[in-house]
Amino acid sequence: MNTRPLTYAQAIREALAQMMERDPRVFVIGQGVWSPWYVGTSMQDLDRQFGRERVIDSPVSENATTGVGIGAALAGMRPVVIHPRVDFMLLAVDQLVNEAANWCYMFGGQVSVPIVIRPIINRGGEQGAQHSQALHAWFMHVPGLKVVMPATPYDAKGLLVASILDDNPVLYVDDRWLYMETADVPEELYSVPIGQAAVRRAGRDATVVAISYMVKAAVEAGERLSHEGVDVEIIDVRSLKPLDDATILASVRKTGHVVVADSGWRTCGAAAEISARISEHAFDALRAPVARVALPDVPAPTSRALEGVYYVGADHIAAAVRRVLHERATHPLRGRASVPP
Amino acid sequence: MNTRPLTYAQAIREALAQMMERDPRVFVIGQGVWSPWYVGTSMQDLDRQFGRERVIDSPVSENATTGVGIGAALAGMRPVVIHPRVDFMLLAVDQLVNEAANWCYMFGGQVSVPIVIRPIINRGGEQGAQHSQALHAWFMHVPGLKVVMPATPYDAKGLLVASILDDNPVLYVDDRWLYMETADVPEELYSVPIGQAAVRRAGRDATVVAISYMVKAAVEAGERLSHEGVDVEIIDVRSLKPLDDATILASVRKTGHVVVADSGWRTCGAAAEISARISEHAFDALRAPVARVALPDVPAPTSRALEGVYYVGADHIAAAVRRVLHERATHPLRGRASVPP
Amino acid sequence: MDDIPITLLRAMYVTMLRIRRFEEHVARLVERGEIKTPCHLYIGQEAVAAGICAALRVDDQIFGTHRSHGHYLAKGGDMQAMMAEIYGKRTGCSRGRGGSMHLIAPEVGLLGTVPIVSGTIPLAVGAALAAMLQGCDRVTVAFFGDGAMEEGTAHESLNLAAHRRLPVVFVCENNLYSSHLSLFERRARDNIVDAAAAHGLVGIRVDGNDAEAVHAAASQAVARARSGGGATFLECRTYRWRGHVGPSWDLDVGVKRKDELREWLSRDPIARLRQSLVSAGVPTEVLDRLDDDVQAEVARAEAYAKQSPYPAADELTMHVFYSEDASR
Amino acid sequence: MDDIPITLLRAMYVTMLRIRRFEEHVARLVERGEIKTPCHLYIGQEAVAAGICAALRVDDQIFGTHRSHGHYLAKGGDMQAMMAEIYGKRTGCSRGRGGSMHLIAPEVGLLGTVPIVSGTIPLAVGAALAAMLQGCDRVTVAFFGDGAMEEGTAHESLNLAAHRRLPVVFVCENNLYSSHLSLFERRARDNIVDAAAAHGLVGIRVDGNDAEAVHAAASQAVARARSGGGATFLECRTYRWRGHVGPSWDLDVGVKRKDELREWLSRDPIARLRQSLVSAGVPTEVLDRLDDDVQAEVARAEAYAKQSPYPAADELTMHVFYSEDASR
Ligand SMILES: Cc1ncc(C[n+]2csc(CCOP(=O)(O)OP(=O)(O)O)c2C)c(N)n1
Ligand SMILES: Cc1ncc(C[n+]2csc(CCOP(=O)(O)OP(=O)(O)O)c2C)c(N)n1
Ligand SMILES: [Mg+2]
Ligand SMILES: [Mg+2]
Repeated sequence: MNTRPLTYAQAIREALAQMMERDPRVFVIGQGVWSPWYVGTSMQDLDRQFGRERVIDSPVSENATTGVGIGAALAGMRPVVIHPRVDFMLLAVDQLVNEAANWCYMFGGQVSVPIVIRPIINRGGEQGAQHSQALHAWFMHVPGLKVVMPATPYDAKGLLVASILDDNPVLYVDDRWLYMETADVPEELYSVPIGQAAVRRAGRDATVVAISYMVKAAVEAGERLSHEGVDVEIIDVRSLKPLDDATILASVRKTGHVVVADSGWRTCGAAAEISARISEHAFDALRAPVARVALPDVPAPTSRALEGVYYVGADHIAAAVRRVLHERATHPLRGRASVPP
Repeated sequence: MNTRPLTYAQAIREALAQMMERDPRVFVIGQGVWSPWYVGTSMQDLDRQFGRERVIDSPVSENATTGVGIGAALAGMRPVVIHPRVDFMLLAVDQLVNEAANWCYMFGGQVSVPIVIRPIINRGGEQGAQHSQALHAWFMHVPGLKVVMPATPYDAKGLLVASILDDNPVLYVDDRWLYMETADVPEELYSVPIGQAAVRRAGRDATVVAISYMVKAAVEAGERLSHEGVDVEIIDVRSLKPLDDATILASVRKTGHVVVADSGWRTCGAAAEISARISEHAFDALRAPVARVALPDVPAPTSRALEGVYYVGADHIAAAVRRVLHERATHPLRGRASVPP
Repeated sequence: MDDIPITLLRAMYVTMLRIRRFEEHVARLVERGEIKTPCHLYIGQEAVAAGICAALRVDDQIFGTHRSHGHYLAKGGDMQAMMAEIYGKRTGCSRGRGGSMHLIAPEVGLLGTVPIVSGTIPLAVGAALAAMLQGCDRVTVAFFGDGAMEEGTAHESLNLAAHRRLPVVFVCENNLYSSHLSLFERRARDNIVDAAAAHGLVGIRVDGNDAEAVHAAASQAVARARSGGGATFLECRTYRWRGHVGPSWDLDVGVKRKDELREWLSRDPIARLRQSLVSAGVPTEVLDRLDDDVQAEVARAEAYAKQSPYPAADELTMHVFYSEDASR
Repeated sequence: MDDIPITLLRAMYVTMLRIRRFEEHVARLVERGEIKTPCHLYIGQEAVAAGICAALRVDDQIFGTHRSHGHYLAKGGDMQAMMAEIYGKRTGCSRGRGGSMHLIAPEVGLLGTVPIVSGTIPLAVGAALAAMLQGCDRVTVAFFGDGAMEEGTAHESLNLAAHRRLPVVFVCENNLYSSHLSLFERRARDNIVDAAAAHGLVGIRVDGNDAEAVHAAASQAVARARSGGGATFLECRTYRWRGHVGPSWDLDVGVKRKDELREWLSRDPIARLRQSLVSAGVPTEVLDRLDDDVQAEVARAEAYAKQSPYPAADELTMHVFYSEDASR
């Protein structure tokens, strides 16, 4: 495949453009889709390219707009509904959960809702509590929804294509903090299978299971730790639901030490689920408790002085890895390696 | 204190009535509060006793009604907002999360939102996917909200009183499946502290951490298991947030075997958080992986044939306890008891 | 209105009878304890579903609510499949996952009915948007109650439809109640139809117990939608005879509406249409025979439902996600 | 309108100047990179906040939006505390947790401003309900934009207020834009005020660039609310000069509104009120001196904000829950 460097935002745009070119059923609706202020460059000039009938900037009516997407999907279209912030999508949770998620089951699997809902995580910048929320854990909790969170330009394109091709409602959650990440992306249309994690770095000593933005942080932490002689394996989950248990568990069985890193809140977050599953399925392999790195249970502050301590990143991951490795030392009998056969 | 047997529903009613008598700031607003079809006997004749100005049955406007409660709280009242089903409250999640949960923090702790939101879990009865959802895990995830789930008539009253007295937004989640439970309840006003779990049965062999309706199921399972010579300790969490880690961990350290039983969905549910915390803080004590009993990741079906297999109860808990105890046998080296000092 | 052909009147009459007899029987089955899923009966409102759907093509699409047995039958849904669904059987129109409140008949354009109040209104707008994007002249109808107009989602939907001139007809069945609350316990004025103009839509009030009037208004609205003229809001004033849910006559739960009900019983939409047919020269025996046929059909539906199997326990987790194989 | 006393006109003039000069300075600080929190400037709309708040008592309560520097100052909030908040300082009105979009001044009845569109409309209705239940004659005002009327929550709130005749005034500042979209890119007709009647409320359109007209309409609405006459909806037609967010003149992001803006600049609400004052005999030097004072006040606010400390890192987790000690 021919590749060239694209930003994460450009990769999103390319997925949308290529899918719209290929499939007349695909259209876009949402708030701010004509405005870089809301969607960055991730939709640049899509309206010019495909017309404002097919790239629809909507009134401030989140619930109805989402319902319109669902209704259009039921009538044969493949809508992509954009919410420029997760926070605004709270107004649309009724349609998303009561209708989209339940629809297929409620009607015995006869019909599908092939819709992509794309809430953007857009935090930092002293915007505060109502403009910074990341609630992917909520949507993991809901049967009938798939949830993907690309961490690289390659996946930003490939997972968006896969989401549009999927016959089910898929929440495609992207993060503005990733928009300027640049990497080689194929020109061709391709899709990244939903439900497959990726190993971003192979390692022996500890596993970092990372989500979205935290993958980048994990890679940074991994670099740093390698200088300390610690060899970290990094798993990018890519898809939260379905979650690729096999890839995660294989790594955990190898390393025996795990840190789960998420960009959402800690309590009842995605990291809790991943931790619980690892305990359930790889208990014997664990040589230390599964550690979580996540946002503290605090709304986002505005002041730069507080934002600086609120968000988590490579430092926190590195510290957590050191911690779980240290715990091993004090409990020599834990973990499969220590259990006599 | 003078006690007499009350049903769970009557206990709720008594808490509301006593608080309204005592404090003119307390009022009730929500859908169906004049109708037993929605709220059972939990609000019987409250409107007659206190007048329909103070016990307000609202239009079908969940988000605004919740906002009205929040606004009234900001202006000095102590509202109790009722949502007769969690499913309907999905329309009010904006006000609940964006406003109520964030308010105190957003304004630097100067003001509080002393509101009780009472969503009722009302499932079964062939009502299906849009009338059966239990989403307490979502609200655990959100900073700034407290979440309580009483399992007994005593707590139904005492936790509701505590919730109304609390200066913060409290989600008081009751379950229609408990409404006919009967037990002695004091006549006097009393409150059950938010954040304290209760040990419902002391035992040595395994800990069952149970939520709401599952406490009853756990007690049943405990009875059954006792005939098999298995001595189960049962913790009723009562408050999901804050969660009483100390009580849970003390029990886990004693038994080394844990089953967490929740009446919500499995993935990213409350049981995941409890499991993750136990692993984090009592890893050494665990002799088997923490097991979860929860609803499968499936929307609620209607047909009685499917409802029968969908809901979990005492059987599932008993089976899970047997499973975790069995796992111990195969891993004799796990758990503190086996670790040489 | 006398230009409605007699065959159409007759067809509407049969539709209304099928709804009435089906539901009367369901009411009995609920009383007998055979049916457990909550049933919100449409009895008294039949002229709305019949009048609107008689103005639609098979490929036009509709969405309904918790009270949609009537919409299902009027659009041409299979009675047996609905009865089986209400019984919780695998042969049900929703394969036992839906019950009375979740009905579907995609083959005749019923895209779904669900009990979240106002939930399907934006869906209908979306289906209309789909028709526009697809370049079809399909029309979509949203059925909903007066209570639904209290949900913000309804207003958002009206605005979206008006702004984009979408081919949708909003049918608000104002039966004066939202469960136990009468209209004035929920709003300041009896002016639901004014919401239409406020959102830039044509709004029309029509006697919802007069099938011919409903049909006439619907025909205009559908023609407007089909020809690119945009959306219409119809307020159909009617009344439900039974309780909000279940078979009772709703003189319970503190609702003092005995007098009101008496008056509305005398405005029975079926009796009225029957009168029209008789005036037009249709012999009463013919009409009685139609009724007999309908009753026989209801009996067959019951028998079919009863003998149908329940879904198997291991099917519980099927259909959470769509797969083409399972959809057939 | 000539019965508005000159002192009141003067007070409104000062309020408007304080808003204008404060924001002009904030615009410079944003350009200089000193301020990072998103600032939605109110410049051009000052007559609305000033006119409405001049009709209120201190104990009356108001709620605002993302664009509320003006509401904060007009209701009597402390300029220094707002500037410190925008700088992210611990001395800020929200203690560094809010920034420009979350302002509060409970001591003067500003109960809060937040950026979720339509978010505070039901809060105002709730505060009005509280007043009614408390037996006070307090009035509550909700400020919001034209975009907010697209949110269902706004409609739900209007209905609730109308139904219960609550002492609330809805002030819709129709500045013809919702971020980058003009009115007709979002709705079929320019008739926002009609929503009032549709919900059973009095609705009035007023020139939002005419402080005197706004004040007159507000006085009536407040009097109606205070005397038990229920809620009023005021559509104040106005225009924001700057971009949706930040200091630019909004000729960017594809919004072609150069001509429009030119026209609205000529309707400067401050120049207009100044003209009234001059006609009423106030010497221009007096007015100029007021301006000097205001500019000095802005400079003091900046100095105060700059020298104030940031919140300490270990305060991050404070205030998630309320505690009386921490509230002081
Ligand atoms: C979002 C939501 N809120 C509340 C309910 C409870 N509920 C079910 S039916 C109903 C009344 C609806 O009244 P209306 O829309 O007039 O329809 P009708 O029952 O009269 O046909 C209500 C409030 C619901 N199902 N969904
Ligand atoms: C629920 C929600 N949806 C979307 C947004 C993004 N947003 C912020 S301001 C704004 C425009 C609001 O326009 P209007 O209400 O007219 O107020 P104005 O900015 O003109 O003062 C939008 C859409 C938001 N903040 N909240
Ligand atoms: Mg009704
Ligand atoms: Mg505006």
